[in-house]
Amino acid sequence: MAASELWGEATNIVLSWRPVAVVLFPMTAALVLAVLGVKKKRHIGFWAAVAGCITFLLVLSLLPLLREGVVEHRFADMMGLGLMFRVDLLGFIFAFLMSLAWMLVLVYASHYLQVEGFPVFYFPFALLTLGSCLGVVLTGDLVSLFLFFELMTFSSFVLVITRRDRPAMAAGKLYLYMGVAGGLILLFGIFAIFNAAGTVEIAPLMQELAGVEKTGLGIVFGCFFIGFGIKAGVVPLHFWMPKAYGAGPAVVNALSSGAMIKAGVYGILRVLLLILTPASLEWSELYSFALSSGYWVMWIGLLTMVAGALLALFQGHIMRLLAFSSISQVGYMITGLGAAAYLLGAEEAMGYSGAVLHAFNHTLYKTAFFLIAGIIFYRAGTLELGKLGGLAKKMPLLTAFFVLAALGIAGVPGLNGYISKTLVHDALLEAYKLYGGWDIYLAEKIFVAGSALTLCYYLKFFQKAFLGEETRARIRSAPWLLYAPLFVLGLFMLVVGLQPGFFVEDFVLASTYAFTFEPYGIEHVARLDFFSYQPLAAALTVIITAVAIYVPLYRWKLFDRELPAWFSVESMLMLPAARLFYQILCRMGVTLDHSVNRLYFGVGGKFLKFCRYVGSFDSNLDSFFEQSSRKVYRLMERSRELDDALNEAYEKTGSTARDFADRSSRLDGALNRAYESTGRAARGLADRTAHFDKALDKTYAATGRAARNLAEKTTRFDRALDKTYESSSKTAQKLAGKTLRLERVEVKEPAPTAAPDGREKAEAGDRKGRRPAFNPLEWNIKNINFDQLLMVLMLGIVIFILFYYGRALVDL
Amino acid sequence: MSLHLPVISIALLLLASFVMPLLRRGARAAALPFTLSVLGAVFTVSLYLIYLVESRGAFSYHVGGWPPPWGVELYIDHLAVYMMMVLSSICLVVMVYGARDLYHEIRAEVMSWYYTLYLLLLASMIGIALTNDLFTLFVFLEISTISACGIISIKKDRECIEASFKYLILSVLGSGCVLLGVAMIYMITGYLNYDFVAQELPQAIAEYPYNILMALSLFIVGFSVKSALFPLHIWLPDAHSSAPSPSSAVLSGLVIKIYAAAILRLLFRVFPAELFEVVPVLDILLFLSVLAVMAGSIFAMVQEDIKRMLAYSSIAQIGFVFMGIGLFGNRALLGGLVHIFNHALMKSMLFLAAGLIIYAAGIRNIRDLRGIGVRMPLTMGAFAIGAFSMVGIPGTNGFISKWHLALGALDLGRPFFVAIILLSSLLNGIYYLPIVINAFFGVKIEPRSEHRDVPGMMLVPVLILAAGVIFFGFYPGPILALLEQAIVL
Amino acid sequence: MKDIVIRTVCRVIVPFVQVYGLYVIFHGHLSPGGGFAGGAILGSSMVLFALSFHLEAGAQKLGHETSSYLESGGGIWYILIGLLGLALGSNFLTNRAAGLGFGLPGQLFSGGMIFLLSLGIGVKVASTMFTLFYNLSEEEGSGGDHQ
Amino acid sequence: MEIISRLLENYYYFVSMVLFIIGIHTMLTHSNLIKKVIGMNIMDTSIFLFFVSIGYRRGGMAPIIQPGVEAEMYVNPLPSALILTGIVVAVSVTAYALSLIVELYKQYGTCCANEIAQIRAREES
Repeated sequence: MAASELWGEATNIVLSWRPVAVVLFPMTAALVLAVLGVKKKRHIGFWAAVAGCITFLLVLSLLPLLREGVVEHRFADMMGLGLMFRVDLLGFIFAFLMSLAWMLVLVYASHYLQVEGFPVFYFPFALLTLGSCLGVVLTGDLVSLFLFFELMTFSSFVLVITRRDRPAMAAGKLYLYMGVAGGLILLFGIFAIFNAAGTVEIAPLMQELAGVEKTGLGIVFGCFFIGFGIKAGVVPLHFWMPKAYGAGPAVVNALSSGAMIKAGVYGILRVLLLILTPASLEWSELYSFALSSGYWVMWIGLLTMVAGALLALFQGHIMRLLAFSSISQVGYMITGLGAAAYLLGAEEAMGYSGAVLHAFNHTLYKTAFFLIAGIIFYRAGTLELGKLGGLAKKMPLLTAFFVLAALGIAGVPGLNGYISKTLVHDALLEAYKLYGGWDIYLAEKIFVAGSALTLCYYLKFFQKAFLGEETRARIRSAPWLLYAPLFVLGLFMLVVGLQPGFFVEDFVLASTYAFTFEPYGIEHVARLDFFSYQPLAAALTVIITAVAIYVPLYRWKLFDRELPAWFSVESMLMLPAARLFYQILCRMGVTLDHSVNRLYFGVGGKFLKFCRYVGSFDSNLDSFFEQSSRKVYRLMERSRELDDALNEAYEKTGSTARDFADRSSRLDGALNRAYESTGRAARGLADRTAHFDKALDKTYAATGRAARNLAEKTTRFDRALDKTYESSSKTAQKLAGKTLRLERVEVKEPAPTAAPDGREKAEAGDRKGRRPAFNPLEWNIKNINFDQLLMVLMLGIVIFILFYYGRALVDL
Repeated sequence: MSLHLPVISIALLLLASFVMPLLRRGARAAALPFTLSVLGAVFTVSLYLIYLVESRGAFSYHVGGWPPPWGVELYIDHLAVYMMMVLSSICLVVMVYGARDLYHEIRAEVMSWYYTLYLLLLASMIGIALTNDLFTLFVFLEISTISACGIISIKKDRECIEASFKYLILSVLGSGCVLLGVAMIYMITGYLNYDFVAQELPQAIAEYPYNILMALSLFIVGFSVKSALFPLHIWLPDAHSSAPSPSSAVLSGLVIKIYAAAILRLLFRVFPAELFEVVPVLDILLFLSVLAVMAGSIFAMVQEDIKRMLAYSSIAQIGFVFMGIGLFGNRALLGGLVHIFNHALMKSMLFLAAGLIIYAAGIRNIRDLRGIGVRMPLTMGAFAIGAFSMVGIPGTNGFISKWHLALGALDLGRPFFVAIILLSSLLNGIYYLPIVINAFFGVKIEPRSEHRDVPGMMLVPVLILAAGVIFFGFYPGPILALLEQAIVL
Repeated sequence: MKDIVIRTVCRVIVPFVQVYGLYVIFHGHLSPGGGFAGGAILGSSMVLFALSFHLEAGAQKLGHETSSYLESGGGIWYILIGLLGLALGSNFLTNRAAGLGFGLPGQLFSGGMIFLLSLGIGVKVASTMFTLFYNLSEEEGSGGDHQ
Repeated sequence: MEIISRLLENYYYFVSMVLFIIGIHTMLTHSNLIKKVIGMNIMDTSIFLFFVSIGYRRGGMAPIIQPGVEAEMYVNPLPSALILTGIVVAVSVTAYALSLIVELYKQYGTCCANEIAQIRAREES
């Protein structure tokens, strides 16, 4: 190894408090500033800058320790698992670039933020974010990493909403939700790793994961990739970035883009190249997993690169342009990492060192770009490219820095971007050499196209802002301290570009000791000559392609076109997905509640209908009884008439008979004297007849009365029946009315807003036809009657389930 | 003497609660210090009992000197002392808060009754945690029900009365179920003591399978209505949101969980394990807990009243406890049990913080909370910590329980539940974080009512609980060590 | 109620009912009954008195304050007796094992502390019933009752 | 037939279950709060009945120690003793529920749950 004599062995562990101090110092400083700084706004910037410098020095103080070996500090029983700080050279590189960016930006911000009206929260939270970022790269296990990662999300959220206006709040919310969601997905991956491997230390775990099948590994890796990729801005997950950057001031964006997205890249790097890579390079199932995941990561990187560059080309706002540029640049790093994993065992050091170096370089020039944008805003008051122009004359120094940074990012030889891009490009070429195939060939071409596009949009930036007509915006002077960070950054860029060997060999390649790379690959990179024919030719190709793209675009004024709103991943994919998610969740509740309501009302309606049936049946019966009773009554009437007639007839007969008897008695009297005995006999007969007659009379009267009684009883029964039915129908009606009223009362209530109580039934009105009104406040069943029903239902269900299974118990 | 401590603490609480109404006007000032000292004593006793149980193992106590099958037995094992510690610590802290807060929520005449009910509630909950006897369990269950309803309805507005009536009816229905279950168990086995019942049940399965199942289902339904497991949670939002803030804190933080702990004991100490191989009791609980976690979060998302939102969130959180029970792996159980403590800490803190906001600013609606963080930084800071803990940010204790639950689910090869846990974390984030954000960074709105100063006596408990959330987020070791022994049931 | 018959009858009956209640309390360990049953009888006698005469007359006989004192006192009494077992060096609520004197079975003082416990319970139940009755009838349910 | 004979044998279980269901049904379907409480009491009573019937022995004596009586002759005293406690609890719950109802009646002027819900809904809208 090239630098093994410079750095300690990976196996040599140095115990030291210093990493803890590095992480805790900015956090403590943030706390102190937050407490003290509320009153003294003026000095807070100065002290924050001082704290940033001290942090930088603290990070540098890790160097001598690293010469002896890996620095470690453990808190054994923290969080149940132990918190562990572990610094190797790779972590140091990232810590270095982060603390560098922070220091410069804080110095800058102490003077810059007066244009933003000095948001008090900025400085403490910037320092807190610094602490958590350093925590992310200096920890040695995934849980601690996750802890700091989440902390970073929350503290940087406050930075994103520095301006606290509507777009800033919206962007901040999106950022936060993405961050939390990403964190949870990450957590899932950590759970899975811990479950399979029994440890969360960041170390080669592939052997411990051997039992996991390949799809499982894929899911785990996917979780990590999504979790970190959200922070890094990998393409389908990047959409929060332009929003957040567009809404934040330059000093925040410089931090986010310069350093924070590196935390995401760092995570992907660790997981892809360390945790999910076999410790030895024997060919195995796991080995092939690493290769194939590397292949896909490479393609995602290329997609990110090209998509970011293409979108950047059409932005009219400097911040958004730089945001897309950052996305595109992350694409380089991801491509490099993918290539490194894909080339496992052969030339992976190439891709790896390209990615790491590119992360470093990107920090340098992207921080510079944002600071430049900040100065533009400071002096000109606007960041719309359309309103700017001719800045080159007004600010020559700024123009010079811009050109330096633009050439750097475009990969012009002699500056830093060239080195890292060449490394990544070479990694792709090596992959083509090793595996062949049209896809890798295509990948290489896409890489060139992406680089060309990068150059294009910076040309556009340059032309719009610095050339052309002079802006009408007022220009005010800026303090020299705003330029100081740019000097430092420019210096670094030049040094890296002109003396690549120092950085590539002594730092980047040396940091490979944490990984399972083959020595000869490392040697190969170390021996690489950046100023030989091939890489220079590649750079030239890029430039020529860029010009070929730029000129026609410029001619036809295609730059001024804004992309249509729907043409973004966000509106095409993510928003619908989020909406779908929300809808599914809410709909679930609504559906449940509605079905319960419907049950409630359905039962009511059925009952109502039933009551109506009963009512109509009842009225039918009623009318039937009425008619029949009327008939019976008529019949009775008739019979009475008949009876009367008969009575009369008998009466008449009787009177006639009496007449006759009288006459006969008279005759008899006359005869009596003559025929006494005959007369007596005749009288007896007459008497008997009268008796019989009376008896008959009586009988008929009795019959008549009985008949009348019967008739009366029937009528009474009829009336009673009548009454019963009437009352039952009335009850039924009342019930029906109640149900109706209930329904009506519920329906009458206005659906929207206000309190949730007693309201669930309002939906009854909506239940037909339209989809259910979407007012989730109404989802609370509040009827006291209803609760117990639910309880009994539950009891019934539980009993049923248990008894269903209980049959097996009998056989036990 | 130290073996008498559990029963002494219960007796002390009962004694204190009976003494409270005796205090007349002159002595009323003594009520608060007296209550606090009793609570403090019980808390100290619980800490000592932890030490005792750690050093000499679980022991049982025979009330009245009668040995188990005849007498009432208290069984003091790791789970019992854990629950006792949780109960007494939270009760102590909440009472410190309530000392000031209650005077503006309830009338001064009934304050001594509040102390009575509060102490009685704590006594009965400790009784539930310690008892080893089914019928004593029922008696304590009823006492806790009545006193829990009492500390809601003591605030005499119509919401409280209605909510407590609803709570009362439902939980009486629940304890009716429990009593019927006890009766069935007694009918089958002839014992009421847990150990003896557990001895008898395996033989009884063949003879009376349906009775046992009936008893089991009655227990499940009875306890789950009391601990507000998902479809039976309907009483909870009203009850917990309308009650005075200290009551809400205790109800949401402790009362619903003691029943979960009770059913945990019943399921794993009384019913034979082979029963669960045949009968999907645990799966039912698991299914319900998943529903609870999701539904609670979803319902909480759309609330406007802050206390109501917290109440719905409790429904989701009790789901986690039951998920731990339902998963029935060592680690998952550990996660579920440690969530009892963690949730007690954070939810009582959140309720107290909400009560503080209501006290100071008179705001209940979430939308009106914008900019309140600037006026009440410490309160909202504590609230923010609680919110982070609810989301499960590492460094807070909510993370610890979710970590163990999720790992427990993975141990059993059920990653679906990990996804549910994480999804609910996300949902928690969706409804908790905007409150915090708006409170600190939202555009300020003019306060409608007079802003009262926050008394230190109310603020300190909130801060203590917040510190506890952070502390046990970083050092859960002692609690976990205790629980690891507790789950060896 | 102003019915003279009821008043007279109650005036005669109440003392007997109360004596019976006390009997049931004291003989809790000898015959069916005990603290709760006896207390309920005792309490209902007082309720009967209050019903038949006047609420205020009843309140004069047993004031609200006194009643709630008795209520708490009954509970305290119970627990103190329970603690007595502890004081005697045995378990909570211990009776025989704590070395308390037991008389002959069937006699009044044959149950150790049970007699005293029943008394406490009886007093508590009686006063609770009375308090409850007043709370409900005067519509001032404080909601603070318990076992 | 066997079921019927078993039911007849254990009629007290059957009756108590019927009572239980009647109680729950009353609690469930009646809107009147007092009827709910009555239903609650019926339910409780059914459980008590069940419990006591477990301990009952046909022709048994009251469990008071008397010289010369075998232990088998006594009725099992435990359920009765327990149920006494249960009754106390039920009484206090009932009293508490009634006092709540009184309070509700004062607030709303009705004892009907539905009407209370309607009043609340009207107030809130």
